[in-house]
Formats: sequence, structure tokens, C-alpha cells
Amino acid sequence: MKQSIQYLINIFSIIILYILLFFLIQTGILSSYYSGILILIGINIILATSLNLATGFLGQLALGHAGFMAIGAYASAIFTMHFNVSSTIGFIVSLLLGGIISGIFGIIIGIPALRLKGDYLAIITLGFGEIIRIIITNLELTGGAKGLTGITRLTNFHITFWITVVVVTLLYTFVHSRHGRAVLAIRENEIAAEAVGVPTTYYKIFAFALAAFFAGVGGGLYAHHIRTLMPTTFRFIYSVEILVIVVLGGMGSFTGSILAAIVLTILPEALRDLADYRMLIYSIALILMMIFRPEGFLGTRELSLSKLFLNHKVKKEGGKTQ
Amino acid sequence: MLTINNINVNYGSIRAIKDVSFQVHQGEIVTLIGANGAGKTTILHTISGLLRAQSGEIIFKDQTVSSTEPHQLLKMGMAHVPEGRRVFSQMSVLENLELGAYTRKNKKEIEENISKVFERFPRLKERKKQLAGTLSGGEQQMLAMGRALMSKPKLLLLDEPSMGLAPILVKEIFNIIQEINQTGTTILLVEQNAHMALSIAHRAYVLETGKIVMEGKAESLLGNEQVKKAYLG
Amino acid sequence: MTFLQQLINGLHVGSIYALIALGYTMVYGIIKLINFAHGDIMMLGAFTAFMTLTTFQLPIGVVLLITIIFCAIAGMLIERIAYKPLRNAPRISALITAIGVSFALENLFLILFGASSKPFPYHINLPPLSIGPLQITWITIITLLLSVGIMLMLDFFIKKTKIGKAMRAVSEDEDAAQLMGINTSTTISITFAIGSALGGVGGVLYSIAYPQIQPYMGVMPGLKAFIAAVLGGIGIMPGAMLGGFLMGIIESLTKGYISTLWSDAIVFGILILVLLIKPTGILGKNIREKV
Amino acid sequence: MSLLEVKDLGIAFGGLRAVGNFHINIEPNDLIGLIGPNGAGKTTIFNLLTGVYLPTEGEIILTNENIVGKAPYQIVQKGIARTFQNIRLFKELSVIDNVKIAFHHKMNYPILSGIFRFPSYWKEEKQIDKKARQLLDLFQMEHLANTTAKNLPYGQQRKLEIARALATDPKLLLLDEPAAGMNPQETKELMETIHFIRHQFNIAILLIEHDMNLVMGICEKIVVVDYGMIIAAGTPDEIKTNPKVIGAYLGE
Amino acid sequence: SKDTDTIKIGASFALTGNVSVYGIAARNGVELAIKEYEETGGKLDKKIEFIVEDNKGSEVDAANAFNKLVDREKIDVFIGSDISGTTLTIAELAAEKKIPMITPTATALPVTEKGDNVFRACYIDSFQGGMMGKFAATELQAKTATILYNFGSDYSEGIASTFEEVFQENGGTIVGKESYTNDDKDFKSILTNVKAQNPDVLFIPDYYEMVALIARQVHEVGIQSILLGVDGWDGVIDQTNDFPEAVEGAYFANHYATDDPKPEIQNFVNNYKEVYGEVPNALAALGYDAGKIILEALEKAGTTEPEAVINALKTTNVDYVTGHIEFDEKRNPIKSISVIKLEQVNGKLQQKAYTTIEP
Ligand SMILES: Nc1ncnc2c1ncn2[C@@H]1O[C@H](COP(=O)(O)OP(=O)(O)OP(=O)(O)O)[C@@H](O)[C@H]1O
Ligand SMILES: Nc1ncnc2c1ncn2[C@@H]1O[C@H](COP(=O)(O)OP(=O)(O)OP(=O)(O)O)[C@@H](O)[C@H]1O
Ligand SMILES: [Mg+2]
Ligand SMILES: [Mg+2]
Repeated sequence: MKQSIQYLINIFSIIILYILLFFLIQTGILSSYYSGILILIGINIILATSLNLATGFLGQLALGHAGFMAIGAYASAIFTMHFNVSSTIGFIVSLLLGGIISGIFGIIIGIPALRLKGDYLAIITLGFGEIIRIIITNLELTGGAKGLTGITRLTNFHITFWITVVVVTLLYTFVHSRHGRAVLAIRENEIAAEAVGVPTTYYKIFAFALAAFFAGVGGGLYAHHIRTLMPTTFRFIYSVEILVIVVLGGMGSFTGSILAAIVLTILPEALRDLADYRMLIYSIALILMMIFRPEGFLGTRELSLSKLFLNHKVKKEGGKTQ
Repeated sequence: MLTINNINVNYGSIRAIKDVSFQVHQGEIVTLIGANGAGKTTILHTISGLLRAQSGEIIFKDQTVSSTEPHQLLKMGMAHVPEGRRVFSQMSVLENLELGAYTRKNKKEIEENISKVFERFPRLKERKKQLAGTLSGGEQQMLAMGRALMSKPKLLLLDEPSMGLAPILVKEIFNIIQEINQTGTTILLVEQNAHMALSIAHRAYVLETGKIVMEGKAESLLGNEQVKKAYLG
Repeated sequence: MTFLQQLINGLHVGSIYALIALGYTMVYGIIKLINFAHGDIMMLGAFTAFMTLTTFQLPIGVVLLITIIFCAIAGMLIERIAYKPLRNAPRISALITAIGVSFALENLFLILFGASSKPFPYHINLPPLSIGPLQITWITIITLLLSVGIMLMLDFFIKKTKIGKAMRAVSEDEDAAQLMGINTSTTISITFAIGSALGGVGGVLYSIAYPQIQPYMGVMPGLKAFIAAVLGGIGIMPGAMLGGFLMGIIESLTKGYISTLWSDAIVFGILILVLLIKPTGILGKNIREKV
Repeated sequence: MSLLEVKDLGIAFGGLRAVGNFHINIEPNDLIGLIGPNGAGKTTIFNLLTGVYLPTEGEIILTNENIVGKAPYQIVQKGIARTFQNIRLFKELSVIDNVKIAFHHKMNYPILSGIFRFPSYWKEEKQIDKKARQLLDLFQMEHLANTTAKNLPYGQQRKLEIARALATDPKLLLLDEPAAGMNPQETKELMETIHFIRHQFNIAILLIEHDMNLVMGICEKIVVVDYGMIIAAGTPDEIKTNPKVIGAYLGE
Repeated sequence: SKDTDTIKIGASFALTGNVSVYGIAARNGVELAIKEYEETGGKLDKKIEFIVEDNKGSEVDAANAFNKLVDREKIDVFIGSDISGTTLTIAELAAEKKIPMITPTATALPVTEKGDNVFRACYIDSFQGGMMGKFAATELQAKTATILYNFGSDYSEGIASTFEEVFQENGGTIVGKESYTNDDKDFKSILTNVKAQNPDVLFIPDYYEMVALIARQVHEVGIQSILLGVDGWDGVIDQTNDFPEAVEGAYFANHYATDDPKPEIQNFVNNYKEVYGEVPNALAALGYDAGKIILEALEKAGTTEPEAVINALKTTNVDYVTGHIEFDEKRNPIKSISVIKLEQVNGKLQQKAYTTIEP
């Protein structure tokens, strides 16, 4: 009973938010500058929540997320360019395709990589991310170093909004199913997880591939928003930037990732007028935020609208690594 | 030697130690007993400076040490054998012992001290080149104790030295504690094995959920019905 | 013959990686922090040397000394300000802070010195040593000797000296180390001082070999050195050295015989292979968690 | 028919032969103690039985099937559950989630059903919630269901670990020093708990313990190991008086 | 814009990040052009506002920066960006919004194909590469050449491939085509191969910083070939001051020569040095010219109406610092190329105008 009220409140708030933003954009109160930023926020939310699945919930430090994003971006862009896709349906197909290819790479990479732990895993995912980028740079199909340009603009605010909602919802429902619990158990104590009957390898790879899948979807949205893909964009520093969002929001908190994605997308924009000083201030802000809130904005907690409204305690199911 | 006045210790918002006061006099063995989670370890950590009390005062050798760093306390003569042994597992037995004498300068005295520890724990001598992490539980416990003795402490804090040891070793450990005490070291002992602890201690305090609920001579507590029921089984 | 020449080329790059990797590994070994800013400390060293060379025209020995001192102090300061407050925080938070420090240093120097490269004003004027058709530059010989020497010294320092032992104790168990009377803050400061000083030396040698300095110069060598450290077994001095040499040689040979385009991919590929066979690096000890 | 039959089990770490020639027969509903000096190889035996280590030699036959080489999670699914010498809970998760995770392999709904919340998800989740609460209730821990595991006192953590192991529905339960760090009173309660679960769940139990009150008090049979080899086996009374055991382990 | 008494010129460059070398120089050039224009009392009766946004070389930032300039600042014309990725991103958006745009430095072919409002001040890669190929084969009488290019830089790659084509058409043989990447500092393994090839000329199409590093090692390895370069080489003498032998005798294509006595060039060089404390490189010069081109088009159009400005841009036909500029129908400049030779005079390197190749 209580649960269904919670769901209703959440669905209702999302629709209200959408209508509000829709209205603001339609009337031109939010110009294309702002709607562009909204789209980026959506993409960053998708990237951060999906990385959070691997890093916050599964507990594996991964530094190759930009590589998966790149696969999704190139795959979906090549698809829409090749078939001259201009419909929303076709676009969604291309996003799924990007996600699936990226997910397959997630499995291929996950099988060997996930045998390692901690910093070694970080390095190996970093390595794979770079290899993916180098391959893209060397392929004809992807336009090589010259990049891929002339991609149709198919990403818009509406589609980004709803895909973001769907991605976050799916990630959330996954984490709160028996399979998600298995993933959390692995983070908490891999040996104990195995000792209570959880096939750890399977779930590690599955969670990793799922994260890669959604990163691919995010990449597809990116490709059809920015419309120029350069291999250099997907350097490991991009993976680091996504990781920063995850940690700042709180590892093991989707709402934290959402919050941090909003803050870290807007912050550099807000600092834009400072020109050369922009990145210096940004980095100092980053250091200060970590010093004063090392567990991130939300730690492992989830913000809950229904909690605000109903004023009762919502069970938490997160936790932090290490 | 050691006086604790009304200390309160929190973990985050949870108060683990509430208004605890007690003393340890020169030359004594004092034991703290209490159920799991009563706060014994927390008190030892607070005394040796690994944790900070929210309020209250700790006086060691007539000096207030409530905010003194652990490494300074060691120089003042306080050594702590923490729960779970905490030996440096990637270092050899000998290196562990040398680290125990980290603050001391006199090489010759250190040498002598090491041979004294080896005398007391012949097992360690056999294994002095071995990495501490590969020692068995009991040997690690001996090492932890020997390492603490290397600093020539005036006051030794012991946290459950008998945990996880085979019966034959439990007896040995308590013998050694008494021996150390007889050579002039004051001892504050925390034990689950209340029976053994009370039988070697001079005085004892009983801790319940962060508060001291009883204190007295060890023998009298050993005969106390309440204590018997709650801690001696 | 070209093969030997390529090997020598590889050793040169490798010894620079090794030098930087030593500092990386040192800091990692003690506080388990991937100090992302290490490459930028190297940049700091290069700029310090640049400034002292151009404004005061001091001899290179003095310049090196000043650089070492300056970098050591900078390293300690960074540790105190940015890392120490996070000592008990999740490790990954400290990693993010290190990334923040790295960005901050780069952008600070960008503002101070601009983005364009400055030619580094010191170089060794001796002609390369020729052995038959082989050419070895003096800077190669110096870096090679220096990195081997420093590695041996550091290894001795950490294994045998009192401070070295204290460092290892801190790295294993900070609380227990404190209970031994070790001042952990000081010990960690010393670690950072040494690590950063090495970074500084690396920066100077790097700038002599590739005489161009700019604010982002530390990023790539930093990353490569880190990979070298992991390859050899992070936290292990001879491992860093070996990893550095190997990386340099692999890079040089792939560039010479296969293709530059794939050289990074091949380096990463080999790294991945090594880690899969030996999950803790070439010299890493395989410590299984005891159940 | 024996529940578990172990023959000639052995393992070496590097040069060190930690366990050798170990053998044991466990019947359904047996309660057996495994004792021996520190470093004798007791925990290692547990690790071999649960698939954490691969034995260098020997057979482990669980109801007619050799389980050597099976992964730990498979062995759990076949019916051997365990607790750990140093507690390994899912620390940051709630008490009830700790238990629910252990029901994992008894649940059936597929991943898609979980993600898209098909009816099977709701049905099974509801069942499991009920079962988990019932189990906690048996341990008088239902009121702690939403507490984060790491915040439990030590004794409760041990109990939770046992409850979690039971949730996997084992035929054989391995307990590694369940009384370590407990005072005599708590140990007594633990003894009652062990008795209780043995009858309630009708399972066999093999336990490692250094607390002789507990071992002698509840075990019907005791196996003593030293240097990885069995040095004695028998009833508590036989063991208590066995000179080899006294010399190596009990003392006096 | 609606604002009648100011003209807003927007710009976006990489002012931070690892390609800021290019961005900052270009920005400085544009800034100087506008400053000079205002100081010398340009003929526009409106105030000029110059708004620059950093894009740190990232496409995302470039899109945001451009959108902000258009939506919030309501700019009339746009100058930027520096590298191809960000410029392509912006060109897409500028084409949609019909904002007159000129990139000072992005050489990638598709940039100006995005819309007829997009112009560029630099020559396209193929033009420059072709010219140098011909120069090597005919003027230098080279029979063999090795190309050493920056893989991953579309600029370097583009030039390399046309050079290869034209050099062969003119009877030359390419004996080696080697590549490196932007992150490389040590080229000895590649150069060891080049030494074995022993070509007449070694063509290195890249920017001066990389070139300075390579040239030094070319010398160390003992390669005797003539070095040949492109406009990106401008600035190389400052990098090789203490090691002039490295690039002595090399030729490179450029938009202009800093020692060119033409008053507008000397003016530019001196003013730039005064304001920014360094000798302007090609990127700065192109930025400067892009600024001037825009200003003159605005003047000629007499309005900020995009159509009018675009038409005015199309009719550009003036001598600038980087040469005489007219646009072809694809809005790429038709420019002359100066070939410069590096010579040592009294132990100091000097750029000598060697010849000019007309398009
Ligand atoms: N790091 C911590 N964070 C939060 N609470 C803690 C922490 N450490 C201990 N506690 C809590 O403080 C209380 C006292 O714990 P303490 O370890 O001092 O007990 P103890 O008497 O030593 O118990 P034991 O016999 O199990 O060692 C317990 O309720 C425990 O759960
Ligand atoms: N992974 C391992 N690698 C190397 N040696 C090991 C490993 N695991 C256990 N050992 C060694 O095997 C021996 C047996 O260890 P085990 O943990 O089984 O002892 P135990 O009987 O459980 O002792 P305790 O009563 O102290 O828990 C010890 O000497 C130990 O050091
Ligand atoms: Mg305790
Ligand atoms: Mg054991």
C-alpha cells in the first residue's frame, strides 16, 4: 500500500517536472543554450548512474567508462548515418544497438578484467578504454583521427529526458531485485557472497555489462547531440570525469549521482565567464568538496520524494565500499 | 599511575562510553570485564589516544593526556596490545620487535631487550626471520605482547590476549602476564575469559553498555553471585 | 644493429619512466593512494629548474638541489592540505582529491606561464657516445645510472633504515604503527617529500632529454610511469624500475618494428596480459586473502 | 548412508602441507567438534570442504557426489553452509538483506522480471520477506531487521552469520569458532542456539572451537588435528583423557 | 542584434586544457585585431564587444559556449574555434542559426561544408601539402622523401597525404611514411628507421613544438636529409635557440614571414610582442587576420544582418598579415604560400623568405 503511494508520488513528480521543463522550453524561456545543458545533464546522469552500478554498487573501480560510451556513440551514429535514420523509432533502435554492442564489449572485457581487484582492475579497465579509443582512431569506418562528422541531430530534450528516466528506473529496479542484492553482496564481501550461494563471477560480469550497455546508450545520445565524434574526446580523462560525478554524488546512491551530474554539469558553465581561471576554480572546488564531504553528497543514501511527502523512513539499501 | 575521570566517547552520534571513571595504581593488574560491545576496547583505544573522548579527562603519570598523540604516550611509558594482535604481517618477527623499540636509542639495551623477549617466548626465537603474517594465531599473540614489551612500558594495556587461542596457550599467556607484572609493569587487562582474568588481577571493574556498574577486589568479584551469573557462566 | 639501437632508445625512455615510477610506487606503497598529481609534481620540478636557470643562471647542480627541496616541500604541503583530511575517508575519495590537485596544478601553471612550450635552457653539449654504429647520448647514460642508483638507495632505505621500517609499518597498519611510537604524520610527510623530490629530479632529467616544458607536460609521463609501476608490481621499488624499463623497451620496439599507431595499444595489451597471468604485477607478491 | 564422506583430503601451500590424510564421516544430524592447536589446519579443512581451496588430493563426497572442484556457490547450493572465523557479514546492508541474499538460489524469477517488476517478482519477494523474518524471529532478531549489520553487537553479528548460513537451507553447517570473543554466559546461550537449530532444521553440524566448555558440552564426537593430521577422534570423554591431546592441545 | 549601438563578436577557443597552446595564441590574435581596430578608430560607428568563451578543446564545451554566446549574449558574428573537433561542432550549430562564422585555424575540409555562413582564414591541408610536394620535387630537386606525420592529428595527416600524392606525381619517390602521436616525446626509434631510409628530404607536417623536439633528435640520430615543414612550423626558431643546428637549412611553408619588411606585418609583430610578450606564431597571425576579415566585412555590410555580413565576407579581397585573401566558392581562402628558409646568421637562427608560391 505504502509502496504504491510512493510509486505514484514519484511518477507524478517526474511528469510534473517534465511538463514544467516542456513549458519553459516551448515558450522560449529556456533557450537552446539551457536546453542543451539539460540534455548534457541527462547524458551525464546516464553515464554516472551506470558507472555507479559498477563502482558504487558492485564495488569495482572502473576507469574505462568513456570507452564504452565511445562504442555506443560510434555504433549508433554509424547506424543512423548509414540508414539515413530520421525518425524517433529509428533513433531508439540505434541507441539500443549502441548499447548492445557496448554491452557485448563489456562482457568481453569483463571476463578477464574482473578477475583482478581494486587498483589493478582500475588500470586494466583504463587500458581497455584506451585500446578501444586507439582502435577507433585506426578504423576507416569510424572516420579515424579526423573524426565522424555530419551526424544528424536526433537527440532532443524530450527524448533525453525520458530515456534518462527509464535508465535510472531500470537501474534502480535492478539493484532492488534479488539480482541486485547479489551484486551488493559481492561489494560487501565477495567471499561471503560466494559462501551463501551467489555465483559471483556471473553477477560481476552481468553488472559490468549492464553498466556498459547504459554507457553505450548515453554515448548514442551524445553522438546525436554534439554531432561530431572525435576519438580524442574519449580519452581516459573523460572516464575520470564521470568517476568524479559518481564519487561526488556518493557511491551507491543513484540520486546522489543525479544530483552530482546536475552540479558538475552546471558548475563549469556557471564559471564560464572566468575564462582562464575556470578550470582552476573548478579543481579547487572539487578538492574542497571532497575534503568536507568525502563520502559524497549523499553517501549511500537515496533521496526520496515520497519520504519528503509522506514523512516516513524509507528503507535504505546502499552501502559504501571500503 | 592512570586516572580516568568521567570520559564520554562517541562513534558518530552513538555514545559508546558514558561517564566512565576509574584508576589503575602503580604495580597493579586491573581488569575490565563486560559483555560483548560493552565498550572495553573503546576505553583502551581512548586511553592510548587512538580515539578521542568527547569529554572527560585522562591522567597518566600526573599529566593530563586527553589529547596527547599515541606515539607521544608510548614515549611516556604506555604500551597497548590492541584487539586482534595487529602485527605487521609483511615484516619479519625480528622487524616487528625492532619496531616495538622504535622510540629507543640505545642499541645495546635494545639487543638485550630482544633476547629477553626471546627468553620469555622461545617460540619467537625459532621464527625470528619468518613473516609475522604467516605465524599461527598464538604465535602472533606472543609477538604482539613481546613487541609491546620492547618499549619497556610502565603501563601495559592488553585487549583480549587469550582470544582464539588453544587452551594450552591460554594458560601460558596468563602466566606470562603475571610474570611481567612481577617485574614491575602495571597492567590494565581486558578479557572475555573473566574467570582467568579475575584470578590473576588485583582489582576489577565491570562494564555494562558503556557504564561501570561494579568495582572491587578481584577475589571478591570472583565470588560475587551477580558476576558469576553474568560473566562466569 | 638497429635492433640494439632500438633497445638503447627504449632503455632511455624506460629509465625516465622508471625514475618517475619510483616516486609513484613509493607513495602508493605507503598510503595506498594513486597520487594522480605525481606527474604534475614532475612538471613543477621542470618549471622550478627552468626559473632558476633562466632568472638566476645558477649551475645545474645547484638548480637540481633547489628543485629537489622545492618539490619536496610542495609535496609535503599538498599532502597536508589535500590528502591528510581524507586519511580515514574511502580511498576512492582520496583518489578524486588527487585528481583535483592534478587539475589545479596544471591550471595554475597555465595561468602563470601560459600554454606554449618554453625551451628548456640546459642541455648537455657532449656529442653522443659512439660504440661502433650505436649512438648513446649522455643524458641516456646519466638517467640510466641515476634511476638504477636511486632505486638501489630507496630499496635499501625502505628495507633497512629505521624510517624505512616505520614507513612500512604505517603502510600496513597506521594505528598499530602509532602504538609503536611512530609519528605517522611525520612519516607520511617524509614519504611525500621523497616521492616528490624524485618527481622533481625526474622532471629535470626529462626536460634535459626533451627540452620543452609546458603545464601539461606531466600528464602522459605520469600515466605511463603509473602503468610501469603497476606492471612491475606497485609498491615494490625494483618492480617500478623493471616496469619502467620494460615499458620503454616495448614502446621503442613496437614503434621501430610494428607501428606507432598501435604502440600504446600494444603496451596496454601487454600490461593486461601480464596482469592476467600475474595479477599483482611482475614482481608483485600474490597475497591471497586468508579466509 | 553418510551425509558427507571425506577421504584422504590434503592440501599444501608452497612447501607447507597444511592438511594431510584427513578423513571424516558425517551422518545426517551429527554434531561433531573439530579441535586442535593454533595453526593445526582446522580452518583450512573448512576451506577445502566449501570449495574455497582446491585440495591437492582426496575426495569429498556429499550424498554420493564428489564435490571436489566445484565452486563455493555450487557447494552451497548442494547443501554445505558455513560461518567464518573472522565474521564476514555484508556490513553495510540491513540485517534482513543479509538473510535475503542467502535465499538467492532458492528464488527463481529471472533478471528481466526483476527489472520490469513482473508479478513473479512481487510474489517471490513477498514470500522471501516473510521467510527471512521468520528465520530472524527464531534468533530473536526480528526487531533488528532494518539495522545495518555492522552496527550490531558482536554476539548478534555471530548469530546473524549463523542465520544467514541457515537461510541457504543446508544439510551440513560448518561453524568456525562461533564462540570466539564471547563471555561464558554468551557462550552458554550460543550452545543452546546450536542445539536448537540442529533439531529445528534437522541438520548436521561440524564446529571448530577452542572453548572446551562448549565443545565438551555439546559435541557427541570430537576430531582432533595437529599439523594437519588427525591425532585423535572419539567421544568427549575419550578425548579429554587422551594423552596426545593433552600434550598438544589441552595442557596440564 | 537588437542592441543597436554595439556589435557583439563572439569567440570560443581552448583556453585551458592540453590544446590550449593553439587556442590561446589564436585568441590573442583576434583580440589584438579588435583592439587595434578600436584604437585606430575603425569606421564602424558602433561599439564592439568581444566575448570569448573557453572550450578547453572539448566538443561538449564548444557546443555550450556557442549556444551561450548566441542565446545569452546574442552575438552577431563568431570567430573560432582552433582545432577541428570543436570547430566542426560549432560549425554545425552556426549553420543552423545562420551566424556568420570564421575559423582562424581549423583545417579540416568539412568545416566550411556545414553551411554557406562558415569561412576559414587558413589554407586547407590539401593545398599546403600539395604545394610543398611540388616545391620539394621541382625547386629542391629531391628524388626521395620520407614523411613523418602526427597520427591522430587530422591536420598533419591531411597534409601528409597530399604531399605524398603530389611529390610522386612530380617524379619523387616516397621511401618511408612514419608516424607518431601527440603524446610522444621520444622519436629515436622512428628516426632510427628514417636514418636507414636516408631520404633527400624529410617532411614533417606538424606544429613547431613537436617539430622542435623531433628536429633535435633528428640531429642526434645523425640524419642528413633536408627538413621540410608547413605553416605549423612558425615559431620553431624560438624553440631551438640553443640548438640551431637542428633546423638549420630547413624549409617550411608559411602564411607570412616575421622578418617580412611589409609595414603591416612588422606592425603586427611588434604590437603582438608588446601586448603578449612573445613573438606571434602562425596561429596568432591567423587569429589576427580572422579578426580583421570579420571587422572589414562588418564595415562593408554596414549592418549586422547575417545575410549581408555573409555576402560581405564572400567578397573579401584584401592583403592581410598572412597574405592576400580571397574566398573560393567553398569559402576556403585562396592564398599565396611563402616558403621560408631557416639560416644561421652569427650563431642565431633567422627566417629568410625564400620564395612565394602563388595559388
Ligand atoms: N567503529 C565503530 N563505529 C561505530 N560503533 C562502534 C565502532 N566500534 C565499536 N562500536 C560500538 O561501540 C560499542 C562498544 O564497542 P567495543 O568494541 O568497545 O566493545 P567491547 O567491550 O570491546 O566488545 P568485545 O568484547 O566484542 O570486544 C559497541 O556497541 C560497538 O558496536
Ligand atoms: N592461504 C594460505 N597460504 C599459506 N599458508 C596458509 C594459508 N592458509 C593457511 N595457511 C597455513 O596453514 C596452517 C593452518 O592454518 P589454519 O588457518 O587452517 O589453522 P587453524 O587450525 O584454523 O588455526 P586457528 O585455531 O589459529 O584458527 C597455518 O600454518 C597457516 O599459516
Ligand atoms: Mg573488544
Ligand atoms: Mg582457524
